[in-house]
Amino acid sequence: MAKLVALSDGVADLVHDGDVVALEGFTHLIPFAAGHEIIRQGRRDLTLVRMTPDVIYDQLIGAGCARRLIFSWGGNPGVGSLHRFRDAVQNSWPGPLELEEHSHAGMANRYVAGASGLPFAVLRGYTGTDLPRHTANIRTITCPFTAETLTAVPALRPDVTVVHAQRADRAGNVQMWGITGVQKEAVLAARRSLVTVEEIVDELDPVPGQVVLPGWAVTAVAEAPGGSHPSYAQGYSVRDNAFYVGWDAISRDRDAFRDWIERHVLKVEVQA
Amino acid sequence: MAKLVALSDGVADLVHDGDVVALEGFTHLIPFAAGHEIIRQGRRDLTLVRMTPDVIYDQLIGAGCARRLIFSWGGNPGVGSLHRFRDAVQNSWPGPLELEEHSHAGMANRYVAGASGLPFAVLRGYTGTDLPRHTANIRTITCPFTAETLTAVPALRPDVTVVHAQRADRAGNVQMWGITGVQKEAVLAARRSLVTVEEIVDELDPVPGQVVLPGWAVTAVAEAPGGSHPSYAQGYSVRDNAFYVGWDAISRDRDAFRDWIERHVLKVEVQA
Amino acid sequence: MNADYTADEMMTVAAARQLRDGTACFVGIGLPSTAANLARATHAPNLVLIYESGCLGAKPDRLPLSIGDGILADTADAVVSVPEVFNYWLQPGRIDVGFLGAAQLDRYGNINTTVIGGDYDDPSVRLPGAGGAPEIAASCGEVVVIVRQNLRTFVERVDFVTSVGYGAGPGDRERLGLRGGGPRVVITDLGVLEPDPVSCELTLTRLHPGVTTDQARAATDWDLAVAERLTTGDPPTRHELTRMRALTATTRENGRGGT
Amino acid sequence: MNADYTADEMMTVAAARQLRDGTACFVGIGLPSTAANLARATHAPNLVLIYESGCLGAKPDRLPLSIGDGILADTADAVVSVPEVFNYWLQPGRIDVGFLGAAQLDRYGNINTTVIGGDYDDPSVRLPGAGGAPEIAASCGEVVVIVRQNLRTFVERVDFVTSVGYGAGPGDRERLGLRGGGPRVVITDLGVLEPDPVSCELTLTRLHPGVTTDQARAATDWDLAVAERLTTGDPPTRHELTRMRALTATTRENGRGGT
Repeated sequence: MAKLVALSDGVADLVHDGDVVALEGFTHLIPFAAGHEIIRQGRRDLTLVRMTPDVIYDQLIGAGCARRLIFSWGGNPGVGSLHRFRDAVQNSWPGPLELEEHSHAGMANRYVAGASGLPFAVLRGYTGTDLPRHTANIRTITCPFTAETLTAVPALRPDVTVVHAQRADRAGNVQMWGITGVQKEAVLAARRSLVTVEEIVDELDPVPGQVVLPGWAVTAVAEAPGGSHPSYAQGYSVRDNAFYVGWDAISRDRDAFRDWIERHVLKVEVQA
Repeated sequence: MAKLVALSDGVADLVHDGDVVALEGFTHLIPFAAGHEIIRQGRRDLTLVRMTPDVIYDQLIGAGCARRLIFSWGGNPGVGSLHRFRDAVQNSWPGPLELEEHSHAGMANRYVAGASGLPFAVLRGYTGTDLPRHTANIRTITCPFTAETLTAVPALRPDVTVVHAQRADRAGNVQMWGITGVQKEAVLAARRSLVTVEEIVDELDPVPGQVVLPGWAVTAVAEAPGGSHPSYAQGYSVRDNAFYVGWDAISRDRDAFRDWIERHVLKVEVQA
Repeated sequence: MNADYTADEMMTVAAARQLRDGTACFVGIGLPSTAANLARATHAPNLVLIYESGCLGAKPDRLPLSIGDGILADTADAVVSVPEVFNYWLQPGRIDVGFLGAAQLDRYGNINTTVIGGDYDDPSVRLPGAGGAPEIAASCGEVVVIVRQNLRTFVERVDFVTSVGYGAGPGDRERLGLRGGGPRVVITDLGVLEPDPVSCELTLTRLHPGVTTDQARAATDWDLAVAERLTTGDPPTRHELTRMRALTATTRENGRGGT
Repeated sequence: MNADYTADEMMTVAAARQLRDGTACFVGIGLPSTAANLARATHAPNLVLIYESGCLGAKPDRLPLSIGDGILADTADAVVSVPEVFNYWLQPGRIDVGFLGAAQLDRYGNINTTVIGGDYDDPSVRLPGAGGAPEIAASCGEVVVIVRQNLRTFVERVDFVTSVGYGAGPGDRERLGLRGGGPRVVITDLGVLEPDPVSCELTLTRLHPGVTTDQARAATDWDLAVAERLTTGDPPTRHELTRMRALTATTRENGRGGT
């Protein structure tokens, strides 16, 4: 059964310096509150994994938590570039950022392999692109039946995966719905997992489109209402599109960024 | 968009002599009505594919429709053996039946590969068993990253897959819920598909646990209320366990079997 | 034998006792399902039952009549697809205990549920086949086998290896790359067998009340090893019998029992 | 140029017209999403919109603000996981049209959305990267590209091949084993380019009203081939403009536009 914990305790227990950490959520249900807690606790040298490193990873990268990024699309969706990500790649600020770059199909299948206890996944992907020239973790494999050549990518096995969901019950069973992205695979691929939820309830009433993660497959659950803002939690909140637009200006400037982190992350009163 | 058809027309159009045919449904939602229509239309030389060939395949085999069976568990669940299946294997009655035998994990992954447009699937399976000595379609594959040896099975691509579901709308979108087994993969792996449903409705109200197959991914839909009897359709009917028990005696005897097929399949008045 | 309960009831109770509360158990239909549900109804209320139909954490209040019984979906924490239950749940080793039956079993716990007699292409008896068993036997943390003990079943050499126990002996599971621990215990209608820690050979370690070593030997087609410290198990308690009979009674009302 | 509409509006309308009713279209965010939703709001009401967030058959009544906008899930025929949308829906070739943007495009329709200038490890500009594009470009029945035409974008050679068009020319897609047909058409703010049936080179086949061949040549960093029978497209109809502006207006109310 998953342990019910305070978010700060969950991050302290499960996310360590140097870890391979995946925060997932595909536009919807992005675990911003957990990301901010990681910044507050000053984690360093993380290998950050995420299909779509968007504003949350821009913040973690700018705050100096990351040494390496494994990803497939790094932008501010519907707005433009991630300026902290670009500053790290182009100018090594606040430190160098190693990249391991994939396509969405490759990343999704890497999580699937991790969740499946397999060392690799097979797909039709990357062929003819320049990605394999820069990413060692893309190889070819031959079908033992047809001799056709396909692409192989190795399993992703994060030390810890963090996701946000709508609800959990007191046994730590987690329920999410709407766009659920790659979250199930990311949790099952990881050695440890932390799920933040809008609320903890006595009973998980079934919801159409739900994905349920049994409590015995999750390490810890923390209540974090609004924990996906400025992303959203279907049924609980709507996306704060203005924030994403506003982030462009904040993140363009190192000082504006530092000031924002100071005021909105570091100096925030956190509930225990 | 899927065509809405009468069951007899759907079977006539989509199931041909010599085809590779998968009827799927894992205890729940077994497409008995469609199977009976295949018997009535006198199909021959079919390669029947199914993870759990139970009473419906006992009937198809005994009626002489099948030349070959690809499967992973052939029994009467909770009752015992399939006597028509055994008679075909042990005594070639009513004709010889070639077997290609797998495990559930292997069959499920063969459908997954078929649905994914890949020529094969990788799993940890079969190792150390006698299955690979008798089934050519089980091979080994080496991980290009870890050099670990794993098992490969080729994709299943049935000519036609037949499944039963609770509902469809008039655009042929199909909705099923409860235990949905391997049906999505079996439909997507096939070149053509026929879905029988309890009812065709104007609007598919969302249901927790639903799987929806978009109409543009299905070839034809036929209304067949009660079409999974003696299996069941959650929300519409319960399993007729007495039938499964009674089948043991009927199927033990060739004449009793022929008589049953005559009275309950061949001479049934079918709605157009 | 005590007239208060049957040998099958003793076997089911002994099997149920093997399941620890809070663990996750991959349950085959028939005797394993009865025993697993009895465990949940007695000492292991938080036993997580996993059925290959895709039901995770099913909590049926009667015995399911098949692995796809509607009551499993209705009461499960999650219902997933069949590919998912094998790929995401069984294969990575998330399941603590695999609970299997057998048509034949050999001294190394290898299981046959495929063919008996003749050869594969022309067998004397064609059995249902593998189902989920090969990968359950390979990937679960440990395996519990429940099977009636007699000369037809307890054979020197299985006619077909459907599911691997310890192969030909020590080190074979490792050589094959099987990641689960293999058979921890075999529960029969006569007693309990456990693999010798060194030789991996199934060894009679416990007899059910009223059963003798000679009876167990006579029901085994190989030279049955007997533990030095052979014990006798406890008979079913009144509570166990009551709960088991309540479970099987609800099943009989709904059709045939799950054996 | 006609003052009634902008070049971007003409481009969006021309792109929308490329989508045939009843087909399935894999939609990227930004210009492709605007054009696909305009097509659904005008001549192609049964266009099936597929977003990489897992929404199959989304029917938004406003422009989604991201590929994971809640309105996509709310209105979809089915919402599936991200691995499923790539593995079961895109990879097997079930999607008729892939609708892509580009930061750089070359004469063979190869697309760069990864890095510009310098080298990969020390680029002048780091772009978002591949996302779903490499496999969309590989597996869809055909690809429609929508991109503004200028010397920065229409380059002799892309700095990085993120998504393959026709590679280095005829036969390359087949040699690479790419099963989709590749770029069928490129829609820009100046006109329309289509691959030459023999050489696969993108050829200017149509100009938007008021645009000249010289303008198109001046906005292309390679020696642009021009079709012998160059045509001029129709301007946006009143209906198209009204529907497009209604779509973008609902979006502006909800935040920033999807470009």
